[in-house]
Amino acid sequence: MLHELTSDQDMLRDTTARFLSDRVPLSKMRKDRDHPAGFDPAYWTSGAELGWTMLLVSEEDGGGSVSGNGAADLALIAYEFGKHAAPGPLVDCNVVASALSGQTGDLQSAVLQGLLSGADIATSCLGAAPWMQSGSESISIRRDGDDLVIDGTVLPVESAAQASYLLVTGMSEGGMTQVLVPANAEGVTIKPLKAIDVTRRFGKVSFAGVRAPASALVGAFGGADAEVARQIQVAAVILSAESVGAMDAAFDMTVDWAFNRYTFGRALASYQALKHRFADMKSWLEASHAISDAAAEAVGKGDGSAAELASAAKSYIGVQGVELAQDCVQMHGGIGVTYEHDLHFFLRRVTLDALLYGTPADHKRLIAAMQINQEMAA
Amino acid sequence: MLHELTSDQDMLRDTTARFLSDRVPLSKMRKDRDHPAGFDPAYWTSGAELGWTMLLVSEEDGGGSVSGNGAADLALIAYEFGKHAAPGPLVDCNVVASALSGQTGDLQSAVLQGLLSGADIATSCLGAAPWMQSGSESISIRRDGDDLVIDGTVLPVESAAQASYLLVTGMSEGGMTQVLVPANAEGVTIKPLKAIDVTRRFGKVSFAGVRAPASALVGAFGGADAEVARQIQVAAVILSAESVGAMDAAFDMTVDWAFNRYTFGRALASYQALKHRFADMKSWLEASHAISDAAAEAVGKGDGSAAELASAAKSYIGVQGVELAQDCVQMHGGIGVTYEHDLHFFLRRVTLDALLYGTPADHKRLIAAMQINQEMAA
Amino acid sequence: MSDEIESVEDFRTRARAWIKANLGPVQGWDLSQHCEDDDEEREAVARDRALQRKLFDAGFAGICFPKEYGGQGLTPDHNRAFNEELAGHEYASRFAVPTFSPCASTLLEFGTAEQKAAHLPAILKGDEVWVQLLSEPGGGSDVAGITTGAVRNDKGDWILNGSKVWTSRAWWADWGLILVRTNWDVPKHTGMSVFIMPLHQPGVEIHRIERLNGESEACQEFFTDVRIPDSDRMGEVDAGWTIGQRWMYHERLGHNSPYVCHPIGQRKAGGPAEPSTVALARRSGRIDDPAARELIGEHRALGIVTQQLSHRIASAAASGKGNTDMSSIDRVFRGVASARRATIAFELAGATASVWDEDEEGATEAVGMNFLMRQVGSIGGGTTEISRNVVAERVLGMPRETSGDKGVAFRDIQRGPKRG
Amino acid sequence: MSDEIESVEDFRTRARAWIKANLGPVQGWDLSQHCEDDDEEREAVARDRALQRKLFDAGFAGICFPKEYGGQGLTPDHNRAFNEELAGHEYASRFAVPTFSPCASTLLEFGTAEQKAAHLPAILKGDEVWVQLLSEPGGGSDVAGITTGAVRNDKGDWILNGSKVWTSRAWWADWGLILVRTNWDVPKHTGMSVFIMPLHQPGVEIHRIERLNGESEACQEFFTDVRIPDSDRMGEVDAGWTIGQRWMYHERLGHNSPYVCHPIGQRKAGGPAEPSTVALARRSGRIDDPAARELIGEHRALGIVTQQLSHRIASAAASGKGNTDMSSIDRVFRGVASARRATIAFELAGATASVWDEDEEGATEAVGMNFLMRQVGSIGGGTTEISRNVVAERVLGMPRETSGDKGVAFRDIQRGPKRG
Repeated sequence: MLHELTSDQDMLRDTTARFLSDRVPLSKMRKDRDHPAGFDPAYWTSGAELGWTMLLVSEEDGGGSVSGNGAADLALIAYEFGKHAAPGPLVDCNVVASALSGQTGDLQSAVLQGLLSGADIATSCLGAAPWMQSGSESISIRRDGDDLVIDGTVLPVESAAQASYLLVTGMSEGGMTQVLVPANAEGVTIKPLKAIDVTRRFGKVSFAGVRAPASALVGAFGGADAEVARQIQVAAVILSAESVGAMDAAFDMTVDWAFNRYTFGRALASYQALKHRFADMKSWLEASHAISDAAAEAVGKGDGSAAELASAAKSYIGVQGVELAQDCVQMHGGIGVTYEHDLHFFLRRVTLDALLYGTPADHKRLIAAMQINQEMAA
Repeated sequence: MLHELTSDQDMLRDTTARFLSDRVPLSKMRKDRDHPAGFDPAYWTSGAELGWTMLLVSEEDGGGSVSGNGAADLALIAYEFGKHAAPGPLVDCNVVASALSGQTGDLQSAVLQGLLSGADIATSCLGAAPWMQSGSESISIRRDGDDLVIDGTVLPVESAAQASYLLVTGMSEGGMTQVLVPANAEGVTIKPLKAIDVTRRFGKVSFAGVRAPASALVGAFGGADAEVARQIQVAAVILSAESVGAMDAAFDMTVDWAFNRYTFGRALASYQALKHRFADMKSWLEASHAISDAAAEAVGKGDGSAAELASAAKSYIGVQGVELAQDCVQMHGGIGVTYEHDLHFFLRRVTLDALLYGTPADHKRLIAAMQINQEMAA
Repeated sequence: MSDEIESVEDFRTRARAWIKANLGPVQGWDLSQHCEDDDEEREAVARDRALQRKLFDAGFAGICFPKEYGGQGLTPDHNRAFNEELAGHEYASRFAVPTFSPCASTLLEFGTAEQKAAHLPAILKGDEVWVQLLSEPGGGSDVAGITTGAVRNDKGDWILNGSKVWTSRAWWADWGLILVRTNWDVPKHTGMSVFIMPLHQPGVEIHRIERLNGESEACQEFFTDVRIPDSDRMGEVDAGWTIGQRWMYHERLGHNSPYVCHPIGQRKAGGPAEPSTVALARRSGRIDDPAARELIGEHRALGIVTQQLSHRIASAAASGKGNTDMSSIDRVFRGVASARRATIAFELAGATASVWDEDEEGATEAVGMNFLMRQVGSIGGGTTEISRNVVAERVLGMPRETSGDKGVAFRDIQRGPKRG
Repeated sequence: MSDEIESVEDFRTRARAWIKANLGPVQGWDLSQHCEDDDEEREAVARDRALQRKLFDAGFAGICFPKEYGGQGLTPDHNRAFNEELAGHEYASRFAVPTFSPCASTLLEFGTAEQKAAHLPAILKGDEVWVQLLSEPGGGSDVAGITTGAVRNDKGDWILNGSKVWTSRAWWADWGLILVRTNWDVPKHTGMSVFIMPLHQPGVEIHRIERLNGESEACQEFFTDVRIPDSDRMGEVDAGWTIGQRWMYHERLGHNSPYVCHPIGQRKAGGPAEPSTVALARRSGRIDDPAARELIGEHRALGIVTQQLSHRIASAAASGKGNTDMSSIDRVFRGVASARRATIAFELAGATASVWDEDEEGATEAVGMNFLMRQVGSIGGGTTEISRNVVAERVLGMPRETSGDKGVAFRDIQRGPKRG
C-alpha cells in the first residue's frame, strides 16, 4: 500500500476496513463455509454504497474516483479485502463495470447501474485471453444474421451462481469478442464448483448455442483484444493489491507469533535462522507493495507501462505471495494448518488470486512477448 | 561417492587422488591458465596407465573394470577429477572409448588402442543429441556413393585442438549417425575458444564437406540413436561424479572457513542462519552423492532405469551443485571471488559440467519424455 | 527364550498358508487411514479390532512380544517374514502405529509386571487401541518443555491437569501413554514422569482438530483434575525423560519397528489418490509445452533423488558409517523436496487444482489441497528447522545454539514475553 | 555564506552553457570504470585529472565545498542542477567516489584547518585522488574489528603496521583515509583513530587483487613501520569510530552525495555490455520456447520490481515514513534479485555463456562471467547476511544476536579458534 494517501483515500480505505471487520470477521467466514454465495446480498449493497464498484466508472455514468486515479483508489479497497479475506466479487464486478463505463447501449447502462447500486452482480467469463495460444480458447462467438451465438465452457467464474449478467469473452473471426448475456439466458448452464477457498464461490459456466442480439456487444465484434487486455490489467491490479493485503495479514500474525512463542526458553524471534527468513519475507512484502502500487498507478493513468507493470505485479506477487504465506505456515508449525487458525484464510486467498486472470507463468510470457516486440521494433 | 568400496576400487581411487595432488595441484593450474592444452602429454599418458581410459572398454579390447561395473569404477576417478579440479578430457576420451569398445574396424581398433595407452586423445563432436528438436541439430551427415559427407559446426568440444580423432555425431535420414574422423582431415577446422574454466580447453569444430569412408562409421548409418543415448548416459555419470567431487571440495573448504573465521568475537559456524544454510547444503551434497552413485551403478549394469537415473543425476546436480558452489562463495565473502583463492576452480568446474552433454533443462525434458512414453504405454 | 524356536523359513511357510487362507485382499482403508466420514471410520476400527483378534487366535499376534504376555516370543526376522507375506492382504492397520510402536514397545520395556499383564494381552487381542500423549499446545519443537502437570494427593494418587495435542484418532482410542511434569523446581529434563491412562474417563475432554483440508484425525485432549492411581505410573517419579527418549526412539522406528505388524513392500497412500504429473499436464492441455515438461522432469527427478538419498542414509547407518543424526539430513531433504513437488503438481494442474467440478473424472482437488498442506512434510514429526540444527551441530559439529533453559529450574524458564 | 548567492536557475543556465561549450560527449570509460589494460587506465586517469582541473579553472569544481578551500560555496540544489546538466557529457568519473565522497566529505567535516587547506584545493584541482582504507583481510562484515594498528613513538609520530584490502584502484591513487587501532585495552569501538596518508611512500606495498573474472581493480595494501606524523591524525586519539560512522554514511550516499560531481540520469554500466535476454534467447535459438519466454519475463519482472522497491524505500525515507535501516530491505532484495537475474541470463545463453568464440558478434562472455560473479551483488558493501540482521533487528525489532565482543577489551576478543 502507498505510504502517502490523500485524506479522501484514507477515509475510503478506513471505512471499508471498519465495515469488513464489523460485517465479515473471520469467525463468521469460518462458519459460513457452506453458505451458497459466501455473503448476504445486503453486505454487497452496503459495500457498493461505500464505493466498491464505482471507482473505475466515469462520472457521466454515475461513478468517480476519489483521487483522480480510480485504479489506485480501488487498490486500497482490494488491499483491505485481502487483509480481511473478505467475500464478494470485487474483481469481477469492477472488471465488468470498467468494461461498461462509457458504453452507450440500454442493456449496458442498465447493468452498469445495477453494479453501481450493488443490486446486481455481473461477472466475467474469460473464455479467451491474451496469453492463450490460438485455438486454446474455450469460448467461441460467431455471428448468425443479426445475432451472436456463443458456445463453450469456462471456469472458474467467480460468483457465477449469484450473477444476473455475464460478460462473455470468446474468440471470433479476427479477434476477441465481448458480449453481455443474462445469466438466465437460454443455453446457459451454471454449475457451482468446489474450491480451495472458503470465502469465495466459483462456478463453471457453459454456453450451448446461446444467442444474444448485436446490441449486447461490448466493443466491436472481433475487435475486443485491446479492451480485454485492459480489463486484465484492471484485474491484475485488484488481485495484486488483495494479495498484498493478505500477505500483510499473514506476515503480521506470524511476526507476533515469533515474539510470543517461546521454545527452549527463548522467543522464536531470537533465533537467527528464523530472523533471516523474516527479513527475506519482509523484503518480498515490501517489493510486493511497491510493484502493486506502481501497477495501480500506471493502470489508472493508462500509462504506456501499464501492461508491463500489471503483469510484473501479477507474476511477482503470484509467486512470492504464496511463498510468503507458506513460510508463515512453516513458522507456525502444526497449528498453522488447522481450520481453527486464521492463517489459512490468507494462504487460500493468495493462492487463488495467483491463478485468477492468468497464472504467474502466463503473465511472465506476456511480459516476454512485450519485450520481444519492443526489441524487434527497435 | 559410495560408502562401501572394494579394496580394488579404493586403490584405484586413491592412486588417482595421489597422482592428481602431485601432478596438477591448484597452484600449478592457476599458473597454467594460458597453457594451450591445459596439461602436458606425459600427464595424460601416466593417467591412462592408472586406468583412466580403460574402464568402459571390454577385456577383449584391452580394457576392463576393477569391480565388474566399469561406470561405477570410472565415477571414482571422475570424483577425484572434480575434487582436484583436474585437467584433461576424461569425459570425452571415455565416451569415445566406450563407443569404440567392441567395434571391429581397423580404424576403430587403432583409435581405441591409442586411447587406452593415452598416446591419443579423441573427443566427441555432439552435433545431434536426444534432447534436440528435429531440425535443431548442428551437424548433418549424408551418404555420397560409398563415402559419408559431414557438414556443420559444433561447440563446445573439449580438447578439440589436442585430439587426433573426432567422433562426430550428426543427423542423417532416418536418425543419428556416428563417424570417426581424423582431426586433420580435409575440411575440418578447429578453433580454440575462450571459456569460463581455467583448467580445461574447448574448441569449435567445423566440417565443410568433410568426407569419410563407410568403414569409419561407428554403428549403422542413421541408426545410432540408442548408442548416442547410451554415450550421453556415460557422460552424465562422469560429469555428475566429477561435480560431486568439486562440491565436496568446495563444501569442506567452506566448513573449515566457518570454523576458523571469527566475526564479532564468534566463529561464523556459531551463527544459526549460516548453520541452517550449511545444513541445507549438506542435504544437497548427500543427495548428489546418492543420485550420482545410483546413476553410475545403473549405467554400468545397463539397467532399464539407467537413462532415467543418469538424467536425474545430471539435472539435479547440474542445478544444485552450482547453487552449492555459489553459496560457498557467499559464505566466503569477497575473498571467494578472487583468483588467488581456490574456490573458483570448483565453481567453474560444476558450472561447466552442468552445461556439457545436455543442460539440466535438457535432461528434465528427457525425463519427462520417458515418463510420458511410459504412461502412454501403460 | 527356548532353543527350539521355529526357523524363520518354516515360520514363513506357515504364515503364508494361514494368511492366504484367512485374510482377504488389502482394502483402501488399510492403505490409507483416510475414511469418508466418522461412521466409516468406526466401521474400519471395528474391523481392525476383529482382524487383530483373528491374528491373536491364530497365534500370529505380537510376534516379537514374550509369550507370557500373549505374544509369540519370536525374533525380528520372524516378524519381518510375516510382514513380507502380509503384503497385498488386509491387516489391522490402525494398531500398527502408535499402539504397537511406540506405546506397547515402551510398555514392554518400562511397564511394571502388573501393567504388562493387564495391557499387553489386551492390545494383542485387539481390545485396546493406544495413543501417545506427548505434544502440547505450547510445545512445538521443544518436547521436554511440557507443562501438563500431575501432583500427588494425600491418598497417593496423582491429579492431572493440562492439555495434549496432535493426538491422532484419540476420539475412538482406548488408552494413552502420557508424559507429564511432576517437579517444577528442577531443570526441565529432570522433572517429568510417565503414566498410563484410559482416555474416556471423567475430567478428560477430547476435541477434534480440523485441518485446513477438511480432515480431522488429530485431537486435542483437555485434562481437568483427572485422577491417576500411582499403580499407573511407569518408572520412577521425575525420571520420565529416560523413558521419554526410548519412547521417541520407538516413535521414530514407527512402521519399521520389530514390534509392528505392517506389510512390507506395500505402496503407501494418504488421502485421495493424486493424479500423475503427466495426467495433470494432459488435463490442462500442456503436455507438449516445454515449460510443463521441465516441471514433469523436475518432479520425477526430485522423487528419484529423494529415494536414493534415503537409501544412502539408511545403508550408511546399516554399515556403521553413518549415525542416527544423519537421518536429519534425509528429513530436511524430504521436507523441502515434498513441498517443491507439491508446488510443481499444483503449477501443472493450473486453475483446476484450486477450483474443480467434483463430478468430473480425475478431479484435481487432491493437488490443490496437497499444495495448501505442502508444509506438513516440513512440520510433522519435528520441524525441518530442528533437523537443520541437528545437521549443523551433530553432523557438521558446529557450535550449539545457546538455550535459555539450561540448568534453570523449570518454573523459572521464560515461556513467554516478559510482562510490564 | 553570503546572502547574494546565485539562484539555482541562473546557475543552471550558466553551467549548461559552459558544459556545452567545453565538455565533449560522454566516453565509455566515464560510464564504466572498466579499462582494457593498465595503459588505457593510466590514460583515463590523466584525462580525469585534466577534466577536474578544467572544472576548477572554470569555477565549477566542488560546488558544495566552501570557497576558502577552492569550492563554490553553493547548495546541494546547485550541485544537483549541475549534475543534471552534465548528463551526456564527459566528466571526471574517477574523482566522484571515493575521492569526493566519502574522503573529501569526511575531511571537510573532521579535518583540521591545516589538513583541509592542504588537501581540499588539491582534490578540487585534480591533483589528488583519494581512496578509503577501511576493510581488512580478517575483517569481513565486522568493520570495527580492525587490527591494523598504529603506535606512537617517542617523537610523537605514529608507526603503522598491518594491511587493508578491497581498495579500488589504489595502485594509481595518491592519498588515503585510514581507520586504525590505537588502543587494544578498551572495547573495540573505543580504541580506533583516523589518519590521512600518502599511498606511495616507504613501507607501503600495494598488491593488486585479481578477481576470478580477470579484472583487478581492487588492491591490498601492506604497511610495514609506516611513519605518520601526528599532524596527519584526524580527530581525537581513540575517537575514530565517531568519524568512522559519518565516513560510512558518506560512503553509503556515494554518487548521491551533494559533494559529488556525477551526471544524473545517466545509464550506468559496468564491465563489457551484456546482451539483452531476448538477444540471448535468440542466439541460442530459443526465442519461441515457452520455457525461455518465462525466463525472459521473470528477468524483466524482477528488474521492474527491484526498481519499484528502491523507489518505494527512497520515497518512504524522503517522506519521513521510513528510516535508514529500511535501506537494508532494498539491499537484501537487490542482492538476491541480481543473482537470480544473472542466473536467468546464463540459462538463456546456454553453453555459449561458458565457452565462446571471442571473434563472434555479441559474444556471451559477459553472461558467463556475470554468472560466476553473481554473488558479488550480495557481498560487496556489506553482505546480505548483515542486512538481514539489520532488517530483523532494527526494522522488525527482533532480539539482537549475542555478540562475543561486547564490553570486552579488544585484545581479549576471540579472533580465531582456541588453540590447544
